[in-house]
Amino acid sequence: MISLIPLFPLVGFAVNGLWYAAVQSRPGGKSASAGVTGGLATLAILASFVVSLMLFLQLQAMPAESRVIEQVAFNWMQIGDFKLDMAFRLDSLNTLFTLVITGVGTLIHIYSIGYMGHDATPGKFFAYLNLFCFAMLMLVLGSSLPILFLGWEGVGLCSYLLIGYWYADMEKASAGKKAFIANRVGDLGFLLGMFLIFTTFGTLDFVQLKSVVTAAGHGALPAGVALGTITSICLLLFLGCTGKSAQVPLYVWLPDAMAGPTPVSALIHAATMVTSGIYMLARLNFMFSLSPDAMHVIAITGAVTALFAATIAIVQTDIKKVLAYSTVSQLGYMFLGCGVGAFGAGVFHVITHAFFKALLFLGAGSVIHGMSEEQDILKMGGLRSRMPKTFFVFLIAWLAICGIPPFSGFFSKDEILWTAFSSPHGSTWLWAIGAATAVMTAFYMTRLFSLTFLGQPRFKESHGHSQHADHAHDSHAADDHGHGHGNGHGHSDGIHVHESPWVMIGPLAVLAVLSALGGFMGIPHMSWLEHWLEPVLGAHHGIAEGINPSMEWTLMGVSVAGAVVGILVALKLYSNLGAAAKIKDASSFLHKVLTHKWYVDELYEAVFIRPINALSKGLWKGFDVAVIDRIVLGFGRVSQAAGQAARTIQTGSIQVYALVLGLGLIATVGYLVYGFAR
Amino acid sequence: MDLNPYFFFAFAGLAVAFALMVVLKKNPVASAFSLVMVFFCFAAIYAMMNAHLVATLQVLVYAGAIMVLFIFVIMLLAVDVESFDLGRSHRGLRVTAGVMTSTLLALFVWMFRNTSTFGKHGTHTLEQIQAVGGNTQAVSQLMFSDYILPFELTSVLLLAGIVGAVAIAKRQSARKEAK
Amino acid sequence: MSALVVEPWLVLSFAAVIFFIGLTGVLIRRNILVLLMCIELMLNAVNLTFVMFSKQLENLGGQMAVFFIMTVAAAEAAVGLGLVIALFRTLRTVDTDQIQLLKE
Amino acid sequence: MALLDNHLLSVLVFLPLVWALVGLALPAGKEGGVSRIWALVGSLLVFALSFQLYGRFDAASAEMQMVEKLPWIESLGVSYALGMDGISLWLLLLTTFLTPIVILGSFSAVEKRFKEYYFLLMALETGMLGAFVATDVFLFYVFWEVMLIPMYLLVGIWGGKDRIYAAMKFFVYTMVGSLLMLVAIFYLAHQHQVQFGSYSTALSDLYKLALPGDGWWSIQAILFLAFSLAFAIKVPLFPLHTWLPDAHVQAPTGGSVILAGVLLKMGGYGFLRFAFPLFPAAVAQYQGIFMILSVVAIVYGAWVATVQPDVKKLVAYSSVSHMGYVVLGLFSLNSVGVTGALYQMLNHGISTGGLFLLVGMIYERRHTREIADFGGITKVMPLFAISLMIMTLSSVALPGTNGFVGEFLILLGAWKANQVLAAIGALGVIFGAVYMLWMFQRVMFGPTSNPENQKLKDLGARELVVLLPLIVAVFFMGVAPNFFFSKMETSVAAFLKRTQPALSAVATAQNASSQQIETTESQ
Amino acid sequence: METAQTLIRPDLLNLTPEALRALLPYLVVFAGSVVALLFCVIRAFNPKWLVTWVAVVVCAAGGYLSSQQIGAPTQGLLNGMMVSDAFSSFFNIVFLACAGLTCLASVKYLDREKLQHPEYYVLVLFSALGMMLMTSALDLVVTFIALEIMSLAVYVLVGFRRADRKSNEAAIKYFILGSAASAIFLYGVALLFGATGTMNTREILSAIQAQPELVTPLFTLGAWLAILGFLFKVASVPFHMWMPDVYEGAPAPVTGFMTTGLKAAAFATLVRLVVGLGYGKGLTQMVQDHLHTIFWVIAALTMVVGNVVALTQTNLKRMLAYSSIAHTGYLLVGIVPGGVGGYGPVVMYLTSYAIMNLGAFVVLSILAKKDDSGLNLQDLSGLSQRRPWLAFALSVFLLSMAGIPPTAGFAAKYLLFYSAVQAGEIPLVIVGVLASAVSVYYYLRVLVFMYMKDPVESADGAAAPTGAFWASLVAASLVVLTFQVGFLPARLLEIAKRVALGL
Repeated sequence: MISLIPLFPLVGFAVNGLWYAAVQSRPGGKSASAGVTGGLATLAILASFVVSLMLFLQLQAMPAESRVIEQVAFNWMQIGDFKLDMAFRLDSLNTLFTLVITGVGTLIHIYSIGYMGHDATPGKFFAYLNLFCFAMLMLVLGSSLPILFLGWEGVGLCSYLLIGYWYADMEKASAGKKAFIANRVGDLGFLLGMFLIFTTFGTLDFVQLKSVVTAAGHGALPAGVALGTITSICLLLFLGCTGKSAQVPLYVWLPDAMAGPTPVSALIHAATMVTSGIYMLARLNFMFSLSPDAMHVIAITGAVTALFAATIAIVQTDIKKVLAYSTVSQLGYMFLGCGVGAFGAGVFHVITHAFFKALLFLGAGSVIHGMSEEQDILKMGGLRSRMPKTFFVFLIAWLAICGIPPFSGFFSKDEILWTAFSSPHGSTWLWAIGAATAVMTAFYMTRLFSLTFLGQPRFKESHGHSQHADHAHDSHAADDHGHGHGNGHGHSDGIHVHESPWVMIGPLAVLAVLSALGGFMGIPHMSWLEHWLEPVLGAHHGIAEGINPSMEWTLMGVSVAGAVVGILVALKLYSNLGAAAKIKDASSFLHKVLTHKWYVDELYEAVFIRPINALSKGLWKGFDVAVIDRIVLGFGRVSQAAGQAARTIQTGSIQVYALVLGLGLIATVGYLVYGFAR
Repeated sequence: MDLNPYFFFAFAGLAVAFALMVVLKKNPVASAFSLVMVFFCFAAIYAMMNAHLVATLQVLVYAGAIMVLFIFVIMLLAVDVESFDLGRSHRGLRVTAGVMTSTLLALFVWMFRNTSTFGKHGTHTLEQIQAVGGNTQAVSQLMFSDYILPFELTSVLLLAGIVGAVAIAKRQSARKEAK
Repeated sequence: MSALVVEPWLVLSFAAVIFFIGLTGVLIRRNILVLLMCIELMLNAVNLTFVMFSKQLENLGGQMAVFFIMTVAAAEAAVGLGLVIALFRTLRTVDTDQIQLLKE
Repeated sequence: MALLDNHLLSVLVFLPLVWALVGLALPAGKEGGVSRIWALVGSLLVFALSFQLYGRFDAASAEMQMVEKLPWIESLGVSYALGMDGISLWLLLLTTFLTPIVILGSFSAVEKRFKEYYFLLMALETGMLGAFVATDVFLFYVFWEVMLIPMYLLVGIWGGKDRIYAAMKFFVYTMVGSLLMLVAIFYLAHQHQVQFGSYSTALSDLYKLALPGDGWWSIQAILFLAFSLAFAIKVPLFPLHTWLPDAHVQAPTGGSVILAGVLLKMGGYGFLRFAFPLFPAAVAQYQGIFMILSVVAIVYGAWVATVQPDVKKLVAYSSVSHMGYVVLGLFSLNSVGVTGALYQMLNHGISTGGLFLLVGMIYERRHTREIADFGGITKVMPLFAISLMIMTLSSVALPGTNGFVGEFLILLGAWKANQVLAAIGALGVIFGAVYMLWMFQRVMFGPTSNPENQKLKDLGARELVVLLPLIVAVFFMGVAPNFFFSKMETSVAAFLKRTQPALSAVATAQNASSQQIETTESQ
Repeated sequence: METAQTLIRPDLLNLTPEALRALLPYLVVFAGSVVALLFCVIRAFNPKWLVTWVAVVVCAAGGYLSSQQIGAPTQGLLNGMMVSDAFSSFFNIVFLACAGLTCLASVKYLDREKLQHPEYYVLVLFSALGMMLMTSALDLVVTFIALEIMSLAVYVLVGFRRADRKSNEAAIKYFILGSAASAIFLYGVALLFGATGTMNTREILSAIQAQPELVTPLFTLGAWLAILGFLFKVASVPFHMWMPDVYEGAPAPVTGFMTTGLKAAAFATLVRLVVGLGYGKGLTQMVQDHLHTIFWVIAALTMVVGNVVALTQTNLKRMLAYSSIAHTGYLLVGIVPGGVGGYGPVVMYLTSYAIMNLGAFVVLSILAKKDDSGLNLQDLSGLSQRRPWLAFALSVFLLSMAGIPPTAGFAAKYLLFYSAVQAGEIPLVIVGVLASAVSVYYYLRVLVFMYMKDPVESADGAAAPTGAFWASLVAASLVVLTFQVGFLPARLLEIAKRVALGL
């Protein structure tokens, strides 16, 4: 039954993919409409969702401690003591992920039918989407690390394919490649971590692993395993997480990933794939919690990422870039939560974040759609009246991410902040960074919101086009050649802003509801979620000594207040762009650094890419060709030269020939004489 | 060795001198005549060693037949060219060759000097040879019994030599016919 | 009384001298005919060695060998001179320095 | 069919040659039409026949199976001995599988001297199959050398601009390597005579030899190095790899595919079949060095591949990297690593073979392989793009494809043997993605700006038929590796068993010496 | 006592039937050459084809008679001057086969070169007779005379293209250096005679084995000079200088005959000499060691120099000459250890080498244009397209020389090096295999021109000679033999071993 969950999208992928490859891509082949292919894909993922839901209900009916459903599909590989089953296991942790993936996935699929309505190759797009869902489901359902890794790499691939979906634009293709390679760097850590686990514990299956690792009792090291080994394992795996979940130092790919179609950004780069790192941490929480050092690293990385990305987000002007950095920042929160031991809080934030960030992205997509591919928020403004539905759902999402109660973001973020403060792994500093980030989040989100929806339009509007929204943006979809920013600017007539069709708004509405109410599953002190996750994540860890539990309410107040302040400042500031510009001028250096994202890309380019490229060229020309080949050919040349030299004796003169004969005679007879004389 | 040392050294010295002339004389005819003189000296030494048949043949075959052939060819060819005195090869070669052969000579002589054991003696003592009728008798008898095979082979050799010499030296009639 | 005795090595050395004079001739002369003569010198040195040993070891085999060598020398001379004539017909020379068409 | 029952291997080995000889007698036909159909039918027949191997192979036994043995040069103990086990089974099938693909793939690539081309391909198949089933070192050497000539001619006659240079380099390089192996073979046979009183070059007899193997320059070590030189050149292992880029680039497509697909495997196969069981102590001694070299090959090959301006050369250097994995896995000397290496050999045959075929297809259309000449091909050749993407993914070892299984197991095995080297080797995972994807991007993505590229035709039916089996294999091998492992397992274990005592002996010796150092230091 | 004593031993002249049978091959060949000579002289017959066929038939008959003798017991003939044993009988077959095939393959060539003189065949027969006698001889005087019979005939054959300067030059060079080497050999024989009192190698061997003090400096010098004479004939470095020039200048079939028959004869005699002079089993330790070192160095040098210089050659005949030097080096590897174990493989190698080299030169003689021109590498461009079978045959022969399986050359080289490894000569074998790795390059270069280059349109390209039926037949049969020995070397090896055992 479990294997049906990934199977449906796989079938969807196969049908759409083969249909596309065999028919639609042929010369003269006609593209199927987005409605048909998208409908097919949506059906597939919907079926998964239904199955997930059924299984979820089934789980719920079970007693808490035995909430596990397992299925072994087949034996994948077996060599000696290394045995690996293609097996799935559903428990209380990944059932949530499954629901989010299939649920949000379904919504995004539906949304895409509208959004990609005029794309040239919707068949391909939906095949990719289904493939992604398949991989993501494998990731969360896998019963062992290699299966997880299979999904892990699979989602990376889909991310690559979808970011580079409009491949004709070299920059987008590059962004896809960047994503894949940055992910690969992380995967290296994952792989090695996996090896280390196998050589240390002899198994890669989660359940077995847990029983081995926790054999010595909770919080105690298993017999014969050094703490250093555990720490190494955790850090290696965490390297994988930094790649997949876009943490410092491997986060660089995520902002670029916005080159893909917006639903992709929502699905992959906000709601699901990037949270797989959290999933893994949560899955292996028993391991991570053994190593305080690793936990510290994770918490600090999370906090730093959160803050760092927030600073960049403040100055971005591309609507999707802002959201991308915000995603990085929010992921930082999640890691902060996990790092301080609150895996439950991390998972909670994953879920709420999936709702509101998907909503934000899809809303942004709707805006972009309505603005005929315009993505620069400085060229928007005043969309409240022109796209009222979008405005409304966006409002909810905005409030959710800013952490305004009672929207979902508030609950999850607050729990993370509180544990960061109170947990034995936490500290005031971590809380402070988190809180500061919260303020900044509120600020830049408000900036985004304000610049997009409020105020006056900063674009030239055109009227008189057809009332039907579908016709207004045929420019971008008819031909993917010229797709990109340039197209939006090319409308000398101005932009006909229009509200999106119902297939897009519908999912938005659902997500809005979830964003608004999703937080109630984890209300502090009576959290259904925490209880639900207890079999996997263990009981709540309690708080460090010397922390007054009542501080929780104080801190909550402080962070909400901070968020409100951030919102108000931003609203004030961006109601008048002139004032904003002044501040920008006043801090031109800082602004420049931030706009260039702290020059991290440039740094990587200078430190890794160029040197290795130069080294490679050097090795090729300077070593392969100049040394090895020269040596090899040198043998030949030396032989040739020796041959030439020996030829010169061969003068053709009888006397010389006789002379050489005589010399041979002397040498040999002399040697014999020497033998006798000795 | 019951060889008269005075005569031996005299003839040996003469032979060496003439041999040097063979090598050093520019004119091939002079070389040829010097060679004849060497042959004569050798014949004398053979005679002193009681190898009478060999001494005779030395004169007949070498000094007679072979040298005549040489002179004949020299004359035959010399008619056609202006200068037949080609002299010697260039100096470096000459010096190297000289050094080389002297060294070799020294090495050989060292080998000879350091040998005291020789092979076992045969049965052909002087008395034995006298008994069968002298050197010529003895050699001839051996030739037709012990050495019958090489003797017969010399006939094949001569035949081959004749065919070869004819084949190589005859006027190129075949070619002309073909033309 | 003469203390002077012709020791075998002396005869051998004399033969070697002649042999190497012949070899030197082969090395330094350019006229092919003289080269042929020098080879005759070498053969004669060998003959002398044979005769010497024949006498010393009281074995007529040495003299037999000389007889055969003479025959061979004659045949060799015949063929060799034939070759020289053939060569002279085409090259109009007997100079070894002129016959270096084949080399390297 | 008593012939098939008793002499299946012989029939399999020599059928291609005989078939090809008959083909020589036939007319070539218009544009080589007769020749190529004849060759295709023949190779398919061989492929079908090779299924018999699969069916009759008993996976539970580590012994040589379907053994044939005839005295050949009795006085030297040389016999015509064939046999196969789980190690050779898949390599044989790979060979018979790739040959029809190559032949079909060459239909349009070959434009001259058709008859000879197909003759040589089939003759090559005989050589390759023979080398995989020979259980006598002499016989193996014979087949090993015999393979060279058809390949040499294939490169030299139908190759690119510098084909002669490449062909020469290929031949002489390989020959130099194998000749020292020949001397080592002599020595082994001689030792057999010394130790057992009779000459023999049969592998099973030579396994029994007791050769001193302590230290770096023991007899075993020297013999091992002699064998290894031959195999390392063939693999090719850094730094003996420089013939490969030239040969690959210059060879015609079919040649490249066979070269990458099968010939390189001879090296790995040789290590496993000959070097390991014959010289266990030396293998244990040199394990580290070979692992280092293979790790260097992995990273080095990947780096150099990154900067290649020529697609084919890029794929060639990627072979260096991938075969580095193979050697790494082999020298990890544990069942996981060795199985992974064997599997990687198959994978490499499939994926790199596929890549070469694809490069060949685009070359036929554009007559260039410079990456800079391409761009935006996806637009005009979507099926080509899909195929290339699949092969690329297989090459970068994406889970779900065959490449992953191999690399994963190899790295896991290597990790067990030496964690640092495995970690460095795993860097190849990153760099592999870098060069493949960058190449893919530059060739396939971007605007189709070059007008010559705009009119390219997508893959035709024949080309799809060529590629489909490979694509299916990529996924099948990625999903169901056990299908393959189950047949190899026993044999691999049997081979490794011989190295284990030596391995532990070397380990103890090293421990002892390090302890000694420690004690002396503590004193 | 007046009874006249006599040295004549009538028993020597009474030949037993066995002895007669043993002598029969020689007599037949001699008689055959005389008959052929008569046909030359008597113009009434049309000798053009008759002499050829007489020669071929004689060779065949002689070969058949010799083959009957292989199994016969060893017997010394005519005062032990020569011996009829398996070794000599086997080589008789080889020589006669070479001679016969050369005659057959030469017919068209001589026609084309306008050299169709019947003396050619007579001389081939004479030289074959010389070879046979030389290999059978035990007495060094007989060896010498036989050597001269062979050499004189071959000198003339080399210069047979009388109107061609190259041919003349080659003949005169060969003659002068050959005569000098003969003189050196003879000098050695003289010294040996002095040192041991006999010229019969059997007796020399038993003498020094019985009396080790006989291994004097004089003996050593004599032995070495005698061996050197044959090292010259087989063209081992540094006594090899004559060979490339001679091979290049000689008519192609003659070169083929020389590289095969003459080389095999010289080498076989060298083996007899080496055995007879006690190398490996009769010399004092010091002399043995020193001679071993000398042989070792010469073998190594020969392999290296031959192959390395061949790399630079562009004329096929000349290249094959250098390659022939290299093969001498390989053969010497079989002699260096000084044990009987090495001689069997030497015999085997000589036979295989004769097969492939004769084949190569037959192909060359078919390909050659006027005066053996047109044998440069460039001239072979695209041969595989113009004349595919010839190209194939030449490739087979060349690959066989390179030692690539499954050809005779590989099997023979394998066995040769194998025996050397057994004898502990591993470093030498390594030199050998590395040298043969070098050799691969130049052999393959020929293939490059034949197969990988396109035909060039030369001015007289149209006049490419065709239609050499007999020569083609010879080449084809040699290809078959090359493969046969390559695939099934066991039989030949058994024979070779047995042959060598009797030494």
